[in-house]
Amino acid sequence: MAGYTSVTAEDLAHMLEVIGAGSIEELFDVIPAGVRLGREIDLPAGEPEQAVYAELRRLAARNVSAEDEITFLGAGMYDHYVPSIIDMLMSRSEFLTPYTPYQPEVSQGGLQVMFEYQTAISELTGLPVSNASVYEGPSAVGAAAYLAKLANQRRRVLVSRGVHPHSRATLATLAIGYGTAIDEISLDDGVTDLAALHAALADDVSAIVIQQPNFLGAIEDVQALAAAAHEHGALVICSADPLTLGVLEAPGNQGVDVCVGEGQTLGNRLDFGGPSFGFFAATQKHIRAMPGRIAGETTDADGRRGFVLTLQTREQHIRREKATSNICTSQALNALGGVVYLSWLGRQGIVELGELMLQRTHYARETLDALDGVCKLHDRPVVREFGLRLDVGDRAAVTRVLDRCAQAGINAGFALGHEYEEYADGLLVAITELRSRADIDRLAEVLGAAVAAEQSASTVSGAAA
Amino acid sequence: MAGYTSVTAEDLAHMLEVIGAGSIEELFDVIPAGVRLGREIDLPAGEPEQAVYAELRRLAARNVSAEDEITFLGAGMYDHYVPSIIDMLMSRSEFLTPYTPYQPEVSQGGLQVMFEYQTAISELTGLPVSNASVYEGPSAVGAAAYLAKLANQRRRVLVSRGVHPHSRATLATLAIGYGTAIDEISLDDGVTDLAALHAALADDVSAIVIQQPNFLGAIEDVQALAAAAHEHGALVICSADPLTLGVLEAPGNQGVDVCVGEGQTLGNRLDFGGPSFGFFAATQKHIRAMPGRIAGETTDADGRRGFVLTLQTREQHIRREKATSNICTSQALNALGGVVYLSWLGRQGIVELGELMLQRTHYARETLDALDGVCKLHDRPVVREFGLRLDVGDRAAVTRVLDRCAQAGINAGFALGHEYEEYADGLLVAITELRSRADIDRLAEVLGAAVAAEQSASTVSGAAA
Amino acid sequence: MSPAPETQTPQQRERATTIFEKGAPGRRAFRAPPLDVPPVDGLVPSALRRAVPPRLPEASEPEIVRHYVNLSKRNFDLDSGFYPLGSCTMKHNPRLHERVAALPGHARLHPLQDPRRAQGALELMFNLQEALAEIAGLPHVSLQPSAGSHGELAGVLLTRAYHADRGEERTKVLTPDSAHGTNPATVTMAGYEVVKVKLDAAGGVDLDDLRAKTDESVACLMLTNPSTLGIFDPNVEEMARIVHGVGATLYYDGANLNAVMGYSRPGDMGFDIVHFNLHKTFTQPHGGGGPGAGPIAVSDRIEPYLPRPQVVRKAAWAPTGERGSSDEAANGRLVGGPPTFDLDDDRPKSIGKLRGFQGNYGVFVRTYAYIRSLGAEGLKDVSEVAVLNANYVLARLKAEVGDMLPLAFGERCMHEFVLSGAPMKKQLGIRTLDLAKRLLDHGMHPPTVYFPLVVEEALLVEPTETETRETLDAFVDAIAAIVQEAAEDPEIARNAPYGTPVRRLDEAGAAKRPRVRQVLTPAAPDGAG
Amino acid sequence: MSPAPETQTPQQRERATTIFEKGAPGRRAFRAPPLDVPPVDGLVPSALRRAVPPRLPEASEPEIVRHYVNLSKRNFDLDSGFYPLGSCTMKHNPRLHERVAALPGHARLHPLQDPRRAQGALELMFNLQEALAEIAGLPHVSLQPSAGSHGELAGVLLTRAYHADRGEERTKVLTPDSAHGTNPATVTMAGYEVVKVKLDAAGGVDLDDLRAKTDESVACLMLTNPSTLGIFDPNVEEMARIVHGVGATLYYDGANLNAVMGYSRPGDMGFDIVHFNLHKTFTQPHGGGGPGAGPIAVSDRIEPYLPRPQVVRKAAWAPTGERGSSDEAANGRLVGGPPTFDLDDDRPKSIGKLRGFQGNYGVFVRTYAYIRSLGAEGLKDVSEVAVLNANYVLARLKAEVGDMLPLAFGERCMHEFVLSGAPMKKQLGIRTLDLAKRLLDHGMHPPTVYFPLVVEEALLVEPTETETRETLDAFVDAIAAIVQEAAEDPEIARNAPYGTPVRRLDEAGAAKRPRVRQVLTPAAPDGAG
Ligand SMILES: Cc1ncc(COP(=O)(O)O)c(C=O)c1O
Ligand SMILES: Cc1ncc(COP(=O)(O)O)c(C=O)c1O
Repeated sequence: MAGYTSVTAEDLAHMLEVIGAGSIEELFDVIPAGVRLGREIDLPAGEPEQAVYAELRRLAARNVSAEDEITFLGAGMYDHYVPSIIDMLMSRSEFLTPYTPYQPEVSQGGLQVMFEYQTAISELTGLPVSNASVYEGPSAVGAAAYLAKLANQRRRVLVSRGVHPHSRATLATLAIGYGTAIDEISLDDGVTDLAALHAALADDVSAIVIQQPNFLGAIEDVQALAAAAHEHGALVICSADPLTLGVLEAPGNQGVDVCVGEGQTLGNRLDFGGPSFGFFAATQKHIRAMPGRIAGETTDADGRRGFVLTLQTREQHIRREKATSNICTSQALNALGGVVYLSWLGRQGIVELGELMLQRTHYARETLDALDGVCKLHDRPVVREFGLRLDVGDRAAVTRVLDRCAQAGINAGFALGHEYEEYADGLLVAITELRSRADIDRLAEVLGAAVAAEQSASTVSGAAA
Repeated sequence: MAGYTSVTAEDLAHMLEVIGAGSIEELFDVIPAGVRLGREIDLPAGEPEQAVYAELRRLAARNVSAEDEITFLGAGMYDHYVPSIIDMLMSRSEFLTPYTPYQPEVSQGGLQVMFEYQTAISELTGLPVSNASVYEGPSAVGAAAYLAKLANQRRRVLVSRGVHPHSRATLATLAIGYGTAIDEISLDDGVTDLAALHAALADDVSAIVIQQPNFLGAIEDVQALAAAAHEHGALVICSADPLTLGVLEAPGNQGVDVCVGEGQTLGNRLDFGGPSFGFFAATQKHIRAMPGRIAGETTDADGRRGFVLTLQTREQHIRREKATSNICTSQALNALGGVVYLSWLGRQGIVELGELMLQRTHYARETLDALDGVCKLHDRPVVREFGLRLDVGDRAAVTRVLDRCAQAGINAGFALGHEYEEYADGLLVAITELRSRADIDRLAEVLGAAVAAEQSASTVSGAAA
Repeated sequence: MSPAPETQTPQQRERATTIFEKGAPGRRAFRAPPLDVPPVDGLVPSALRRAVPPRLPEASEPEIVRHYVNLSKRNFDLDSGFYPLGSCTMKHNPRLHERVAALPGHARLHPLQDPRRAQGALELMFNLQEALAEIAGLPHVSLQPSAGSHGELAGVLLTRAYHADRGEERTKVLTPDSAHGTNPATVTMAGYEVVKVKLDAAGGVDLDDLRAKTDESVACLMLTNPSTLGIFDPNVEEMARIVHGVGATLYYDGANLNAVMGYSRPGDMGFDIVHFNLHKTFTQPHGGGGPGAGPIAVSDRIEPYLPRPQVVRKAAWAPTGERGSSDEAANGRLVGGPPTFDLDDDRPKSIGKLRGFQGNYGVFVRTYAYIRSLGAEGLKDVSEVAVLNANYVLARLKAEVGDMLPLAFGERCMHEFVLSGAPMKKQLGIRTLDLAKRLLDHGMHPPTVYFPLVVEEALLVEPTETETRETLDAFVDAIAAIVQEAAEDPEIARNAPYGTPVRRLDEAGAAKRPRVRQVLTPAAPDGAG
Repeated sequence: MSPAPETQTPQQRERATTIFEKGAPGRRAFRAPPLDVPPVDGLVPSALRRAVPPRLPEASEPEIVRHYVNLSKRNFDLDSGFYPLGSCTMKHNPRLHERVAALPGHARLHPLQDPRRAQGALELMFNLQEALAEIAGLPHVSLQPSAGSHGELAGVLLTRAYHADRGEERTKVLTPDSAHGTNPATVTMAGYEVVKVKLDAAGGVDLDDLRAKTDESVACLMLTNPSTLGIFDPNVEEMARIVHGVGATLYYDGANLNAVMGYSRPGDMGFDIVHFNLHKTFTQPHGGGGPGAGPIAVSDRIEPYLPRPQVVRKAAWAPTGERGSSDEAANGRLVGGPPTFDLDDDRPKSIGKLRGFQGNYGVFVRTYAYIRSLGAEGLKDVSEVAVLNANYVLARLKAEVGDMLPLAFGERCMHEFVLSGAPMKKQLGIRTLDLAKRLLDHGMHPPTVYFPLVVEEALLVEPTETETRETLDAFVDAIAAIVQEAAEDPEIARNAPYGTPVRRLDEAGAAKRPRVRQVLTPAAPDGAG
């Protein structure tokens, strides 16, 4: 008996007798000799709780987290404040430990949470149908393009380079499976090039994919892009940051057919990238082509209001190879965090928070743009993130600048060169409600110094060369 | 509307109308002008959750906790591992947020926990009656002496100097109230001086108070001390460390009439001294003189087994000035932690843990005793704590030694000089399951160096003088 | 009228079993760290060694978790429903407080850590002392008492020390009939005689009776204001004059402070000593009966006697390491600058210690977070809404069931009020107890019943400020429905509750033959089996 | 036979209301930090600015907490009772895992943090890759997939990339009739045609049918072993020969890995690709339907195509700051020594990315803690006890109700087994569904019902290893009692459950007129009211 089992010697004797077996090993006799391990698993022995806790603390201490530095790193996940009621609710056994609500009579809690979550996502996106969550943001983009394929059987998708690089990469990977070709639409001064989109559009285009705000932080003119796509009968897929939708127009009101996105900013932790959740919303006409779980309202035998998983004929456990998606286990617990967060933030709060991000981001952008050797990457309106160019040379130089900032306890942001050759000197800076004006001023101080140091260092070595 | 209230303008108008008042202020008209504050409270304005969290984090960071150093500090509270199931259970709303179980139909959870807790304490102490908790250790000693007074109306109590200084101080403070005189019994080579006790005992002695293990870590011969007291009809009160009772004889089997103690070591956090809980157990004959809540087993209208608060005629809310104690709110949540911890530790675990402490403590004591300038304070058997003498001179010198250790990331223990003039050069060192042999060896290294440094420093200055 | 067997809930079906009745010999959750030192035999002489290991439960972690999770589900709690338990101030418990209290820098800080290395904790305690002093209107605070009644005991012992220091021997303490039971109980424990003071027609203290009973033998008057009747006593100034006139102290039971913050302070009312119930006014979760904390605030003349140690701020620290070593070197590891706060144990006139260490620090962290969150404006809002909510419920109940459940005294109330169930008992044949039990079927916790003792069939209702109007309305509707239901069939209430895990328990039987622990089966000395 | 109105539970009395139906205009929980920069107007052009603010709930924190706490109480959960949901491995979720996952160093680590400053996370992932490789018996691991079906998709796409790289075009994937629905669904999404393979009389794959359907057009055979019938297919070696014979890959659906750890590894069985369900075998809490994680392990020939990035260990780091600056200076702030782990994105033949960042790290932390807690011995114990418990329940059910609920195939089982309710339906007139619903009144979650599809009125029972013998006995007794009860009065089961908050919901109606969101009342553009 080790770990969490509880079979005593007495139990074992009794159970084997009832089974009619001489030993536990006997129960494994069906496994042919040829496929047996024939030795013990080669892993260290188990340890007591206190030792495992100590080991995981040691590993945690080797990471520089948002608690250890002032961070302006974003690029898809953001360091927002997670209110304490979320930890409390997500850690309640009743939410944490059940599985998919197959038995609605004892799952009304989870089912109603899904229904409320769907309502919140529909309201945010301006689209009438939301599912109960998908894995996360980038794979949601891939799932949306699959829905487009099922909807119009076309096999080409146009993707703006303003879409998160991970979303584009994931889409490309999944599209190979369902046989859809991907073409990219370039950017023009920070936003999707409308002319380039017009040029690329044709009647074989299944869908266009855009992001709001886009990866460079710029607000896209979704309306215009959507209109262009619709001219050719292509669906419009928009990946949106839900936390900006208090101040940005609802995609559903701008002609978007399918709105997906990363839900981490809604009360979920950074967790080094997951688990969080992806949301998936669409127009009414796609309701029977949606992937994943959907909760619906109904009544019980006594006429009480209740909720169930509905439209299950879309799903793999019923339709198997004809299902609209293979997704099964999704992100229910994280979606709970999302709807609790939105309830906590509330109708006024989501506007106030958006406004605060707008103002501080504007302040940060202007302040940094004023530094020597630093300038804006584009001049488009932004909400909580923006691009800069550092006049220090190549990508390695930018990394050295970031290292200097890190030593001063500042994480200055994301080096765009990792994902865009054209922005080898680019830096992406994110501002949340946790970054005060004082933090921003400190960033300016540290970044300015780091850029200056890098510049002089390189001229020195330049001279030396 | 600020903080956690929810009265909207509409609510307010409606409510005032129903009440028939013109304003909220009007509801306070009964307060005479002469006693009104007449200004706003002089405190800073309220802050959002994220700011309060940041402030409390700042304060936490100014403390050197057991997470930040290797600590051998004990002297009444100990750094044991608190298993994660305890946080989880103590933070469940159903245990965290109700009050005293006045309505048993909806309080069976709390009441049964009390019943299980009482069972565990009775079993540990070897005494048939336990209450559901008192505040903490030292005040429990004061409460026990009050029970003795109620029991035999005598007005003198003998206290061993081996009893925790805080317990002795608290007893003295409370005894003034109920008019009991306190005399101390000295120690002889680390344990209560039996001869001195015999000499001090007389038929006016209400009770003797001893501690197991005593403040210097030594195991007392409770049986002998109890026998002496009983010869004079005095009650025997023993303050015990419950976590040592897996290896030490149950006080109830040694003639102790009332066993109390500090419960922190049973799954409660250090919390800079509280909240934890005190336990209080006694022989059957004192059941109706016990302080505090007691849960009892009974049946409900349908014959189901159930639990209620019982023997309430002892308590202040029924008996008022005739109550056996004034205690009302106690430490129910902490006692829950205690019984969960004991269940987790289990019948084998409490012996194994005690054995581990015995062995490591012995190893530590011998290892440190071997250092130059360091020797044992006494040679008595110990369980998890022991006294040392540092050959460095006065109490300030010991403090300097501890400072040197602190700089090396080691908290070497408690300077006995704070509480015992006779041990101005004394150091009390505690060992728990969290202090490995490697930690102990590191302590030896650091302490040895610190003592040597202090010795040479003082000879230098001595020479200089 | 108990539910039909086949329609019972799982909780009603299942017999309660304790953790001692679960598990099996040999099962375990804990696994000991390996012995990493050379083992030595006989470290404990066999005479002192325990012969029979304690018969603690033997269960796996999953069994333990499931057992206690299921027990928790047999509790009603504030996070689940309305809990208008009068005198207890069952207000919302913010989870932020649990989060910050759990930060290792607070939760794993040893109480005897050198003050120079516990500056965060001492700063927090110092700031809290200052805040509580301002809220009480009294300059000096001790955070040490563990709960309200502990604070009361401190207060009466302070009074004794104060008089003793002036060579006075006093023997009596006055408490009004409406006083909470802890007041008289405290007086007895502190060695004084309790003298009861009558109430006047308005529910306040009868001034004539007070005057008649106040003389040089009186040490103190203990008062709750607003009282446990929810009434603010308008004569408090006169009472102070009377009591101070004979040199006695005036003690303020702060359990009802939630009613007056921002409007009036005990100090302004003339009190010498006040206790706070941090678990009431300042929302420490009640934990099923604690933990709490009962700090006290006192006037200048009482200050010398306060318990030790006190948290103090000092200009600078004398480095222990003379010989000009750096602060760092001299003071050991420091965090966040040089130390400025200390524990002062050197208080010659102090009554001494009321408990170990410095008090329930974990409670202080929560209280401090609460005061920082609300601020001055928020604390005033607390009292305003608490009083508004109470008066709203009172007004609606008057309109709905005023004839059956009349208000005991006066017209309005402060943060709570007392109804009498006497007419309901007479006319409908159901007692306040029956009403309370039937409320359980409506998913609400009943108000305090049969307290204060001065009101027949008393129902003491304290909604608190964190409840919504909708909840208050639902409560009133439930009471009205129960009274209505009783008019048609009183048996329903008399046999209530129905939906709870157990129904009406035999308390008399429990007290007659007390079974206060599980009787465990004897075990072999080796502890096996 | 629904409970009489007056004896209903509070949950049954109260109508379900959503958070959108609670609160009131103007209520709030969030308070924004003050604006600390000079405000600027029109930062968002009005054309892009949202006209009508989203109609999110307006509620106070106490309302929100109470709402969701009460919702939670309308769930059945694993911490409260037996949950033998076949194929889902509902084993105990240790709370230690939640504690360590919440450490800020893990929970607040940004996924794009420079690898040199995320060494703890990368070390953990690297160690986990190694451990999973050993457990699978396959050398290379990618942690990226978000769940089992995501892992399946990765596996089939890897197969496609593998064949494409060798210039082969294949069109079919084989799945047995007992396969989980995600298998065929995955095949379709990956652009292949599903070819079903029959089962033989013993419930295993029919080798003749497999041979008949296996040719050069087949890309892969997806197999679950033990199968969803709880049967270990003894012909797995022969199947591998057949499938490999035509150059196809063999995919192992790892959902049932809990049955064989320490006895046999997919790699030993000849599989090329395996997915793990960390939320099953490795006890990530199921969260009401996720999160989970579905890492994959593969053989050497598949390795080049694994998703990017991969976590790798390297000898040393080239400091980014040349010019001989110190490691520290060169690499920025470092914790715990020089970096040795990195993310490798440079994988030319990779299928690319399946999702953002590096996968569900929070799940990895829990899994790693679990593997460290159990160790090799513990993992073997897991499978042994899982199989022991399943066979014990099976044996007892055979004895008690074998005639009504016979085992679908064979005599014994691995970690789970499938009964058929067909005889019970025929002879007692209650369906497997009715049995399941009645179990709810016994406080237990029913097994998986109506899956696998190959068994009529299927009941798929998976007790898991963390349940006690007492719990298993209680389950058997409950089933027996229900069958017994039905023999006397089938109506009781047909109308069950009774004690639950709601009873038998109208699923057909829900699907006919789907109401998948709350319809909110229109709001004024200014968002007020
Ligand atoms: C009016 C009053 N005074 C004193 C007390 C005692 O406070 P505590 O329970 O914190 O000891 C209470 C609380 O029960 C009370 O309501
Ligand atoms: C046999 C089997 N295969 C695959 C899956 C799919 O795994 P997941 O739900 O993690 O996507 C499951 C779990 O539902 C399963 O039981």
